[in-house]
Amino acid sequence: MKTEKKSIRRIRNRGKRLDAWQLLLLFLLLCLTTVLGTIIWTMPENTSGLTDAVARLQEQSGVESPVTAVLLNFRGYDTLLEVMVLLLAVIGAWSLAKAPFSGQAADTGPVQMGVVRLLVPLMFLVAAYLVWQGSHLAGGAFQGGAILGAAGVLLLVTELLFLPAIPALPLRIGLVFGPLLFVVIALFCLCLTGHLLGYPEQAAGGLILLIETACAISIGLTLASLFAGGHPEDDHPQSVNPTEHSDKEEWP
Amino acid sequence: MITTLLYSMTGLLLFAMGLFTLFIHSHPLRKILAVNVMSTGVFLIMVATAYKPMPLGNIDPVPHAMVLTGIVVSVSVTALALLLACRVQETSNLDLLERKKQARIPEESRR
Amino acid sequence: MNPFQLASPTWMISPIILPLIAGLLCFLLNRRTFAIALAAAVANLLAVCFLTYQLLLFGPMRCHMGGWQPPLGITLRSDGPAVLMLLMTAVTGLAITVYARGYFSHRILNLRQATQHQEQQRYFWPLWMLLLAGLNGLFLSNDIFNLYVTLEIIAIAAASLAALSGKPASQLASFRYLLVSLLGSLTYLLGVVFLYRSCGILDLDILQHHVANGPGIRAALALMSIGLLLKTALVPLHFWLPPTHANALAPVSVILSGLVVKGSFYLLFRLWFEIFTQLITPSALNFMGTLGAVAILWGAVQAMRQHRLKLMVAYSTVSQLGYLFIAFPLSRIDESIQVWSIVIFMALGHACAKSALFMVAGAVFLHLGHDRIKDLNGVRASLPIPVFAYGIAGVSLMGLPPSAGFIGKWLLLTSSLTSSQWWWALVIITGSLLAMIYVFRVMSRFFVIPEDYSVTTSAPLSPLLEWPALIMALISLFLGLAASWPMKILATGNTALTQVFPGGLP
Amino acid sequence: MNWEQWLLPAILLSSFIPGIIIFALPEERHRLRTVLNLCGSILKIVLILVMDTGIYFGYNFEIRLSLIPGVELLLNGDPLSALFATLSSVLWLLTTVYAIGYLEGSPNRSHFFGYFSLCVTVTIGIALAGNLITFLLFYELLTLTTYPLIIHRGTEKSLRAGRNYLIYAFSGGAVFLFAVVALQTIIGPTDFTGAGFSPSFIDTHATALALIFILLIIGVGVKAALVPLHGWLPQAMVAPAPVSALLHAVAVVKAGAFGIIRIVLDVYGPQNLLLLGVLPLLAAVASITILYGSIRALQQDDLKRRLAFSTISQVSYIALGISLVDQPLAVIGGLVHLVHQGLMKITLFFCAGNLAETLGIHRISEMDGVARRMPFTMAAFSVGALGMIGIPPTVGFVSKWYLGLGGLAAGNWWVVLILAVSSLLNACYFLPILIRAWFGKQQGPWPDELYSGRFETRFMLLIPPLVTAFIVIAAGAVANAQISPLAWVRFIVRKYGL
Repeated sequence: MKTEKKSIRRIRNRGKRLDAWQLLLLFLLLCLTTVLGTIIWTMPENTSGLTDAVARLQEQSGVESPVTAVLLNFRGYDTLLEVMVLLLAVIGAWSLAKAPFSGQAADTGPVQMGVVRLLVPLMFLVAAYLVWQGSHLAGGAFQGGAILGAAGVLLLVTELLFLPAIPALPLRIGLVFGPLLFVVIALFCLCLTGHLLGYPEQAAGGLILLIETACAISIGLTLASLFAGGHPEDDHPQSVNPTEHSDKEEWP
Repeated sequence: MITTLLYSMTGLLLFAMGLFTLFIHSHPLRKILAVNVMSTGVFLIMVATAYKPMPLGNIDPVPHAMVLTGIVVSVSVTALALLLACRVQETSNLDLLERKKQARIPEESRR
Repeated sequence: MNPFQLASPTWMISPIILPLIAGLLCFLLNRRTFAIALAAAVANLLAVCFLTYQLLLFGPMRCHMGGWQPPLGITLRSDGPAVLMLLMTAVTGLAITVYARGYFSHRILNLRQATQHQEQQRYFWPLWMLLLAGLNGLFLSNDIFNLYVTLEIIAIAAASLAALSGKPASQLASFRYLLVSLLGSLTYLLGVVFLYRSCGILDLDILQHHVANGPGIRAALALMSIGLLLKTALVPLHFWLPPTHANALAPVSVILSGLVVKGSFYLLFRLWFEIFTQLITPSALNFMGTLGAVAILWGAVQAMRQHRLKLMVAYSTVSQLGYLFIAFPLSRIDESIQVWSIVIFMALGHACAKSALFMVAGAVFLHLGHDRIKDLNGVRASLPIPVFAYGIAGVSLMGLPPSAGFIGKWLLLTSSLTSSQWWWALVIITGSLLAMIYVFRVMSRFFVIPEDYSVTTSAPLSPLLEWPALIMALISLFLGLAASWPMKILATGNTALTQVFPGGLP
Repeated sequence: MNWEQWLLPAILLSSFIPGIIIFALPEERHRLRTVLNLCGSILKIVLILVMDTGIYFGYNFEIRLSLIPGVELLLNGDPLSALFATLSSVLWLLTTVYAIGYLEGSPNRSHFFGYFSLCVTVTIGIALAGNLITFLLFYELLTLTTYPLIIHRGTEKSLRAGRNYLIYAFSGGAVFLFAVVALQTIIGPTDFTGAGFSPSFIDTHATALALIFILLIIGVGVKAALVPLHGWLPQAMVAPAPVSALLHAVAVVKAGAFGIIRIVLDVYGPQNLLLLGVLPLLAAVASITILYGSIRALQQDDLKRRLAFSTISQVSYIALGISLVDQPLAVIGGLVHLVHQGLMKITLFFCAGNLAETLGIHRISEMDGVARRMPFTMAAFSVGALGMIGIPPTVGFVSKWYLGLGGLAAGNWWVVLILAVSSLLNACYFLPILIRAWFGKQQGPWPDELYSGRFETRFMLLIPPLVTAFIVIAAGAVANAQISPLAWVRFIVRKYGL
């Protein structure tokens, strides 16, 4: 009751003025920002960071773009874990709900269809180009994956492609493909050079491109699946002891 | 020099604004957006850090890589949080309660 | 260099890679997920045991990822505290894996909505395995940005796990938990940015020698600490913990309470007492200690007032975390071994005892269908083993000898009295007494024999639900008797120790 | 590894392992459980007698386990621990026999006997503890193992009693822990050596050491039921009779008293305490407790409650004797009362249990003429009661005699006065019971007659009180013999060089 009253008051006050606590908060945050700002202002700009170190080792990395070198070679382990973060988000999303699926046939206008027909292949092309370009300019798996994901979203929005209707197994294979390949290559390098993700120098470029391509596909799929918002229809385990009747009790 | 400072300050400001919104708003979507604004602020400061004035040479690629990683993480978390928020709205009728309250307020104010 | 020889530091990656691959496979494959997870948990335990052995033989090690030396590359480091935390995670992890199997099988066999429970089990395994990988990565990592990534892995996996039960309450709690974790991570990341701006270094070993007392670094430390405190749920920031831990499925509660909060605490402690040692002022230490003291008392009082067993256990976590922070002002910075030993014993003891408690709570819930404390009468007769486990774990929470909690409290009391800060000793003792009250409030219910008592006919619980709890409880009890082992591991390669105990270790 | 070292863990395990097995046994295997219980008890007595002999001939029993620097578990057999261990193990055998008879047919017996065995393990652990930390370990475990026994009946009333017991005991334990840590930070880790710490500490830390002494006594005083800390004991009477017998005669109360003895004789040492001047305080508390317990006992109508207050009063004789530490005779009186009080009180509780179990008698007002119905039980009861009053030749007389002599030797007339008043009060609250039982006329039927058989009650309930009553007289009559408790106490006092 008390909280209800409080929220009523808050709703009433919405857009009018802030109450005392909010003002206090605002004041504290302003203080914080000022302090941090002053610190940034006075901070000496004498460190060059890791620029020199990257520049020195650039040639051994197998790629020309310094960012890609850092991302996939020098700090490849970070990226490995980060790909896992993406996959985790999908697993988390799948664990929450089944993807909403209307079950009706798509009803798309001609303009929409045209746009999709034009755009999607183009997007695939751009994605491929971005991944390829990653080795010497800005670009790479994440950028490429993002474009692929966008293409997927476009397809989902137009209801041309029902992600939930796709059989779960190929989808899972696609999602896991990138991360798994990454791990496998990391372990392969371990056998070759004695370091996890320690690419042999001459093969580095090729391996990085391989990883990037695989990851781009998986990331694209990941983003699209996140947009779909749940697990596909048939992603449930093979039941140890099928208890169909109990479900029927629940939903008469 | 001034450019990086400008970026950094903007980033800081974004961070603070996000934090403020996160605290005062109760709606899940606003909260998620607030966190997103905050992370953008942090990334902005990070990118500003990468910029080095000419005598020191090139940009620093490490913060760039860090920002990329950060963005990916932020995307994943945002997606998950949005889905969770949807589920919360579906399973509990919080939204319904909120609407009822809003419907009640005009009545009260009329009296 | 051959990565497979005995002295190779490359072995360090196995506790990360093994659960990682298991997690991927669990997601990819639909059947035999339990077998994969169990194999990974066992392999993880073996790998950690091997790392311990390696540590005792060769001392602390560094593993450079990809062969790139710091400052550019990422380094993993195995030393005493890290290996002990890994051991804690591996043992608890194995118990959780076994328990979770029993838990899900029981629910699938005995309750309605079997499909829903099968679904929960299907996503539990990959999430749990990836969480395990993230935790192991956190304990081993020596790179301040890599630590951020591991924190995020833990946060996302933990939030998804917390929402797994599908109840509205748990989803709401999980949403809040996710936001709080995210806020914590972002604050931490802002700290990392400040640090990188002022030092240009991410590797902790190098940072340790480069830390100069400047405003930038101080701000960085403050930001990182706030972020980690938020994740560790120290008292004013603990609001998210009880609902999250209490509403999750029982195996998930075990994971969250026993392991996840320890991860961020470990990182915080490492930053304060190994990396930024010079910046730490006595007032900062006292501040943390005060918060810890408030946490102990507040958490215990709240635990006493709860009506549900799982909420009680969750608030007890809030209280027990306070002990970890009381260690802050009692640490004389020059004797890092002393501080580490306090924290490690408290953390190990709490991890084992708390997992046992949540496992018991889960078993009781499955047995009775509720966990209201006032209706727990007569459980002793039908669930003797879990009740026994509850009692033993309670002993450890109260810090009675010979549990690991006792060793931790003994060390805390000794250092508070030798440094003449007796007020902390009073808080510690009061905390134990309050713990006694909340533990026995439930315990006495178990012993009541209701008047219309008859042995209930509900299906007996699977041994997988009962024995892991008892084993964890016994470990927490007898860890105190074997206290010289963790001490030995902790001291390996720590030069400070030879000065503290010149006669050698017991 | 030599046998001396492993004897002590073997003594502990001889009841611990049966206890664990009993927990695992199903409820209906009562025969196997009985066999296990009795075998364990007898094996323990044999092992302890071996240890006693070894100690007498100068063997050294000791085993250590180092946990962390400064925390060491030490089991050590010295004459004092032998006294307590022998008492506990002998009485335990009798109580086990009694409990098997008492609980025949009642539910949850496997739990009861499991905790029962753990409890004896812990009590013997207290006896064998060789330093304060080990003592603390077993002292806290004692609380934990006795709690399920107290609330065994599972009623709301027993839960309340159990809760009070826990609060008292753990608060005491917490104070004790604090004091132990504080003491260790001053004098460092020390074993029970019989001499106490070096007097040089008194020059530097006199106040702190005196305060710590008070805290330590408070810590053990809770279990010894010294006066302001005695509240749990009368409430704990809701427990089954064997448990009450155990709490009062052997385990809990005695553990507290034994703790006082250890602290005075071993931790601080007589000389240091005389320097610190805190002993009069202990003597005062003990005297107050003696009088208070006796006066409260007078007012009780419930038989077990009267016995409980009598315990509060009688146990403080031990503290009183120890507080006159410069008088060897008084110390002898206090130490020997540890044994004698145990024997007498366990007899009384066995008899009270018999009355309740056979005829449903709980109140003294219901006892008119009961001696004609149960002559053997009441004979044993009379022996115990007369012993409490201090009539020769019972053991009670021996204790009071030595205490009085010690008081006189020190020139403390008030000690004799207190003994006299307390004996008078004892007579006041025991003699009416005896008169009612032997000379009163039965008024109406017994409240709840549960047993009618060949003997006056079940055989296993009858034997233990008769045995203990016999020992009460025998040990008093032959107090000067070679193997009486008194002779052993003299041996202890000689060893401490008093």
